Amino acid sequence: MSDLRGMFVDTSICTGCKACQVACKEWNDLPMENEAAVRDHTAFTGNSYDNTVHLSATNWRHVKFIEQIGPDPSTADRSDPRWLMMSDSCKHCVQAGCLEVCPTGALYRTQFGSVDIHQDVCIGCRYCVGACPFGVIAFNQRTGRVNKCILCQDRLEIGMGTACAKACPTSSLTFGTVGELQAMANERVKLLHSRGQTDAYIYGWDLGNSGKITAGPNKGTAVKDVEVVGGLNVFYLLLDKPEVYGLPAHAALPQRNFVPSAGVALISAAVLGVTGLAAFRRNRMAENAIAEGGD
Amino acid sequence: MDLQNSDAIVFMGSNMAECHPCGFKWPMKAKAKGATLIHVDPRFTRTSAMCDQYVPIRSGTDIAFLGGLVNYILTNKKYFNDYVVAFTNAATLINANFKDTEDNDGFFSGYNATNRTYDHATWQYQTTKAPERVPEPPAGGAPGQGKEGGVGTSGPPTTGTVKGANFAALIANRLPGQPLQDKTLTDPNTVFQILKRHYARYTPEMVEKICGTPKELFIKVADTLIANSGPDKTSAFVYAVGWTQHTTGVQLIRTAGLVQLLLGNIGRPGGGIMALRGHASIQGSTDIASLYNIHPGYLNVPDASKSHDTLLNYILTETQPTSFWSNTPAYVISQLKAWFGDNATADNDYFYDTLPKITGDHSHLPVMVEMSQGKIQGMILTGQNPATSLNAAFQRNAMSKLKWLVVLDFYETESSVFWKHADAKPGDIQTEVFFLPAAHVAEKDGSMTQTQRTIQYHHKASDPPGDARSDLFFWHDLGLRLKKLYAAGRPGAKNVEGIKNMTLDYAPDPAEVADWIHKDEPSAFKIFKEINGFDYKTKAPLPSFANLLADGSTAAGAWIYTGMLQLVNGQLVNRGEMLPGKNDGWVSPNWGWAWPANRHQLYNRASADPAGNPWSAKKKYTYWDAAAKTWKNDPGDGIDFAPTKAPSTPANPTGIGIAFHDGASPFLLKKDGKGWLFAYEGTVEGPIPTHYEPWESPVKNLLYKQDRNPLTKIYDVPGNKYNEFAGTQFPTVITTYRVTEHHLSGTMTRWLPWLAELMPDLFVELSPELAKEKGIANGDYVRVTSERGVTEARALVTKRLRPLVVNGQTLHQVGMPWHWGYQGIATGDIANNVSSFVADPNVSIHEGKAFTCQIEKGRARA
Amino acid sequence: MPTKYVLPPEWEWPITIALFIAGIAAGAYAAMGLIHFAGDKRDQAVAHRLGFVPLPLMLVVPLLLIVDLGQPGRFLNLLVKSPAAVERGGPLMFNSNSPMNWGSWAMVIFGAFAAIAFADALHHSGRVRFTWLEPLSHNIVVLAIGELLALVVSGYSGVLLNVTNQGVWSDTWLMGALFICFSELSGLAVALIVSDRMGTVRTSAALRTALFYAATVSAVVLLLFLASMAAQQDGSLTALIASLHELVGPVFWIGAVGLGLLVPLLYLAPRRLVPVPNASLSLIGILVLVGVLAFRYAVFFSAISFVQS
Amino acid sequence: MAIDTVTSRRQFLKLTGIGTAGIAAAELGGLGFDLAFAGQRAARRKLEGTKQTASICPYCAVGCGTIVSAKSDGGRTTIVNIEGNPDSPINTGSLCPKGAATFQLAVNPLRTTKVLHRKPGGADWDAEPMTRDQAMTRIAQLYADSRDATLVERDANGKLINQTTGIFALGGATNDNEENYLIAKVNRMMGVVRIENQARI
Repeated sequence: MSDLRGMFVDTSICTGCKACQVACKEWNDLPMENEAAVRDHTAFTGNSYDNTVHLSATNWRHVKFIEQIGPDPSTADRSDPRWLMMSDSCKHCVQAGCLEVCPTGALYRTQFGSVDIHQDVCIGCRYCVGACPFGVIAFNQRTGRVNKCILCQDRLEIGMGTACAKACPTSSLTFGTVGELQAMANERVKLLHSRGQTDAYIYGWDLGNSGKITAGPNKGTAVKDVEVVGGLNVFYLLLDKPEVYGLPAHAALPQRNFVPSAGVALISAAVLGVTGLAAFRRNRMAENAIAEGGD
Repeated sequence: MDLQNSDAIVFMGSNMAECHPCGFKWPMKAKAKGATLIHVDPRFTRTSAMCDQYVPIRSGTDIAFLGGLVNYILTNKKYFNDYVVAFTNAATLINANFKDTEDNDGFFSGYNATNRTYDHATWQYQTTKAPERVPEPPAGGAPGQGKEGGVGTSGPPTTGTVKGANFAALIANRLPGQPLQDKTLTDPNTVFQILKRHYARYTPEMVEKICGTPKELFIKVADTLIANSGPDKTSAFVYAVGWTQHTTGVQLIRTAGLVQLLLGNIGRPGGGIMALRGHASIQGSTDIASLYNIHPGYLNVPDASKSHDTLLNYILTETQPTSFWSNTPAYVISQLKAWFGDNATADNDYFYDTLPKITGDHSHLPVMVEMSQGKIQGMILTGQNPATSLNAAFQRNAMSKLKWLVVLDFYETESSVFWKHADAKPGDIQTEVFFLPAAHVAEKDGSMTQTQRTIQYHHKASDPPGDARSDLFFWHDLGLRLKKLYAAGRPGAKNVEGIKNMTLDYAPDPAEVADWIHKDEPSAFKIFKEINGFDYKTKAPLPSFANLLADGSTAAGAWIYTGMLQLVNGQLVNRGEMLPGKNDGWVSPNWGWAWPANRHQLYNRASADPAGNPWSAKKKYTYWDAAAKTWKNDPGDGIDFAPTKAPSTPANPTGIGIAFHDGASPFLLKKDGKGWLFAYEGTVEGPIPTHYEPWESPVKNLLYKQDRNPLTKIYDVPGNKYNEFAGTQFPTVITTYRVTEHHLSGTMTRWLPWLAELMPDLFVELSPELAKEKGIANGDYVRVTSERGVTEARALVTKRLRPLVVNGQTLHQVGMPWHWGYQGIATGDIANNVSSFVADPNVSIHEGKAFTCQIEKGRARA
Repeated sequence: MPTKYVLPPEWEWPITIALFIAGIAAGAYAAMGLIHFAGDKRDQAVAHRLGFVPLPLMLVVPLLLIVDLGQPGRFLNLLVKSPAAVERGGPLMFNSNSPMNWGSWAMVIFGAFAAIAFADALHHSGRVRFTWLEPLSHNIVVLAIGELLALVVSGYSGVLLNVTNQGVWSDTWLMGALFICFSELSGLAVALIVSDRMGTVRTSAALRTALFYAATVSAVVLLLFLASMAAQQDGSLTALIASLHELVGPVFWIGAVGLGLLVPLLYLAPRRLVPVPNASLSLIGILVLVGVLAFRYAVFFSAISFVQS
Repeated sequence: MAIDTVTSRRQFLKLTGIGTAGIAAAELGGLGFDLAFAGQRAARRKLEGTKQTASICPYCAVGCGTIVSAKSDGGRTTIVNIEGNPDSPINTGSLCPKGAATFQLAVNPLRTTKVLHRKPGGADWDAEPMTRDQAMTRIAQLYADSRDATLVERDANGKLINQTTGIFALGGATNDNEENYLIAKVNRMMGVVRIENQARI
């Protein structure tokens, strides 16, 4: 565990400044998603302060904005206003769907436990795109290969941390060893609970915390730590249900379907074989019947 | 950084999380330690999202809110009595003829309606009799006269002669009497009692009526502040241009000053009023002023309307005999020496006469008005973009009257191509325009001063590309060329002595340019040294402003910066350097250098009680070490007080400068050494902050007959028509602001792909309630209009904005960031099309934060 | 509230066609095998003629897939480990967790069996003589292995869709079965056409029954598929229906269900259930092929991605 | 003066405060764990052979420290990376989105690097190039002419004012102190009092 590197994303102190998004683009030299749209004034979404919409081959980080000014968006009630923000990226799952299905070995597990891509191996089959439960890895039309956050593999290799975590002004993103980060996260959750902010829980690992949402449309709903696909090396402290942040409540490996699916396939094949044989058999018997009748 | 020590922080007039994200890490550290964060703002912003309390308020009513706090503190007797009595002028008696706005329909005594000014006579302290005056020689007498003279002679900084006289004795001859005080605070003429009467009507109910802030929320703020102030607790206020950009800006900030003085939160760790400034070196450009009215070091520019006709009179006018400003002569003369060099002597008044004098308000707005009238021939823009600034169309039109314009910048700013604007007719614009590409901060040496007055020296990492050069190179080059022109002699040229004598020799040492392509880059370090100051003979840098003399033997460009360059056992040490490993503690006194004298916390003597002991162990900072007979500060901050002046030192009626104060007077820059709850001078529209409505407001003043600041600077010129006050045509309050993703007018961000895509388009934030009223859907194009013009923006409908109930009627507020223009990748309409020229009477700052507009669905242009 | 926040892999036409063709190839091979196993001397002719079908198709398939990758040089990375992929051992590339690897290998090997069948067909067509081939090409074991590979080729892509996190695709276990069924349908359809053209009435009769049975099985599997979708608590069926929009809807119901299943069920039933105008077996075969193509299309273009916006 | 040159990985680490270990450091520089794994695979080598210089973020007034990495090639230097300086007690390595984009402010194809001139009445910049020296000669001439034409020696009351009324110098808040000092000094030497910057706006 002490070998694993990851990040702890404490959404309770994320100011949504997007420094992480830019720092990521700066270090990884990523272009803008769609310059034409910006120049033609079609890029403005009106979705709070989010204009990059989701992760992509050129946005390896994406900050989400969820406005919860009052319990019900459709009424004037503005009690307990919240503006939830969360910086999203590849979670570097302990069991990574993309990695599992990659047919070329382009996706691989690094010495830091993260998932990196050999750009010179990827054939652009896009299977990993369909396999990722979080919609992280994406096809890059420019290169015909897939891209995603690689946990700044090249920085880690020269002993640095991730560019995004370094840039984060409030340490909402913290880079470190997963073990230390879990301890830190657990401490943080306990502190928030002790101050009455019982919404706080961990998404990615089950550290045994549970509480109740204190504001917004889901006020009163119980929440508890969830371990996702064997654990996430990049994990989150959330203040509302995962779905609110666009995270699946029950993410799973695509492989869960492999054996059953293949099994059912075999059975159906067998049935088809049998019916085929039966068909011939039936016809031949019919023929014979006719033949006998003919005598 | 000190904010991490606060127990409660009120953000008001600031959106710190969005506009100063990295500074915001310190309040977040305080929050992690359990501090309460409060955001008082018209909009629920990313800052509000991080705060424990969000408190809505109507733009421009902050004085009512803060005055409400003052009243709440006074009526509930929650002020920090020992601090208030000892360190503020609460106990001081004011002239009995003083009349307050309460008894005068919103005016103080001394108002002159014809020229809209105040006579401050009735605002003065009651004092003991001033020391005996000695007869003074007529001005213009021979040097040395007036040396004899009864009263106390003063120390070196004030001794010296200029053409006409030795001024030391003359300064001594201007000592006033000691202010009279009533420490019981009961005398009706005490500042304390006046304050009580003045704010008596600023009740929570009144606050709710005026500000639209629910009473409970207001009281919660007050109680939080009170609970987190006192001997072992401190609270801080944080503001930015949300406070300055009002016709009442200065008074607004003063009101916060009153609250903090009453709660004893000034000069103490975790206390204070934090000003967050907007530009990388805007602090530096105020200290080393590129402003019309101050010379570097906050020395007033010679003014034709004051007694500044000779250097002697300038010195006698500007020198305050009873404050730290008693040292003014040394600062003035050292500056003149730095500017004019060898030939500058007492006999020629150090070329004082060659310096231009101001003849009125030459600040941005009035100069633009002059420009619109064709009175300005040429303009040089150093990284500023007026073409998208207030009442943008007015400023662009004014620029079209220029004969010539020089723009120094990175990208083709709107101003550099103002003649390309959609509404412009280039053929009719006879302006010759030069665009000179500028150098990036990483492409030059130099120092910048950040918002906590810390000077940091940065180094060149690369040559600028192509023809790009530093602005330093430009101004140096221009200066040399001009000197050459005038040295050659220009027929009919007047007042050329100054030009000929002003020093401009900053040619670099070979080592400084060895690595670089450009060998003619002037030496920023040599200028840095000149600003710091040096012994004129030995040319050795001076360690402190205390070493500056008034006899021409020292030179210093800006006294407040003296000490940033030092000789430490023969070695030149640039204290501005940012060297690894200097991150030591939250004060980090060795990281960069904070003026003055590396004092990070101003007035920090106030962090100890009158006897010099810490107010509490928890808030221990600067304290008196009786054994060592000296003041100490363990974190290593500089002592902002006379280092060995004992707390028990009595006031000296014949002492010059701070010697005039007793040992319990932390406020060195004040004439009585006290924190001013009542400012008998310095603020033109009154000694105590009073609520006036913004110049453009949909509602009348609920407190006084006088609706608006009577001294407001108004510009009644074509193209700057004001919206009707409390009218119906423009019923919506509008405020302008920044977002994290962009900077200022966007010239440094809208050209950057990474930032352009984050915030691609101009938007206006409005509440669903207003949107419904106007039939506006999220994302629609809307028109925002005022008498000045129209701005087109996308609607961002959000509950983060809310309608307020002001004096019983529902009132809507909208907000618009002002980052956009017609150049760059991310372009958009200009928010300032709708703002106006109207300004604060003290500092001529506009009112971009609170005015009125009309908003409707649809596009502005076909 | 959506429960999946995924990006679509954007698999479109080339892959649809490729898998359609691969399906036919595998199906035809299966039909050929069926005749070898179940038929007698008099059915052989059709089997031999069918032998021509798989190989050419199996040559087209990789071409289409490679074209779709947009970087032809790299497809080899599927089989031969790229030197850059240092983390994996061995000279060959095989990730047992990836249906795509199973598929790619199956196709390559199946190609060899298709080649044998082709040669055998040539032999029996009398154009070329490979006397030595008989024992191999008619060897039960060889045919059985061939059948198995044909099975993988026709089914792996279905399993692959199951092994994702896409809406619909990953909400069921029946994609593999469906794919096998439809490729079997296409194979039998081809066989029926061939047989019909050759006028081997006797074989045709057997084949039409086989096709009818296959259609029945397929119909059952499709119903199970819809049922399994409905079983998902997150409303996958609704999602599926929702996804059957614009083109996809009609194509699925009319094409896949109508042509692919109803036509054979109506026309080929031993006893006509409802009266329908007469049609030649070849025509029915063609209609079924179109139906299968429609099925492939519907499946690929119904991939739903819930990306919260 | 560069604070360090990266010839080896370790040097850069030293420079970016790698010394300290654990989460604390991770919070600061985003760094700070043992280097056992470093360099197992050839890194993308962005910083190799670069020179590190401590600089300051040019945006807001917080004054965050940055580290500029520049490559030198035949006398020409190019900036390859700018990120936060973990040594700065002000920002401890962090930056906001603008600060994180400082690199793109400098290295950007849209940046104007040529002197541009527009003739009176011109619809666009002149087609023919102008050297900086040509521009400066002309500017100095225009400045001096406007100065002499609008210098007022004495006001209406006969008071000596020596004021140039026809020239306006605007800007400075994004400049170095030294630059502001020259703006003040040069202009006042020429009698100009209309000197303003963003502090008023």
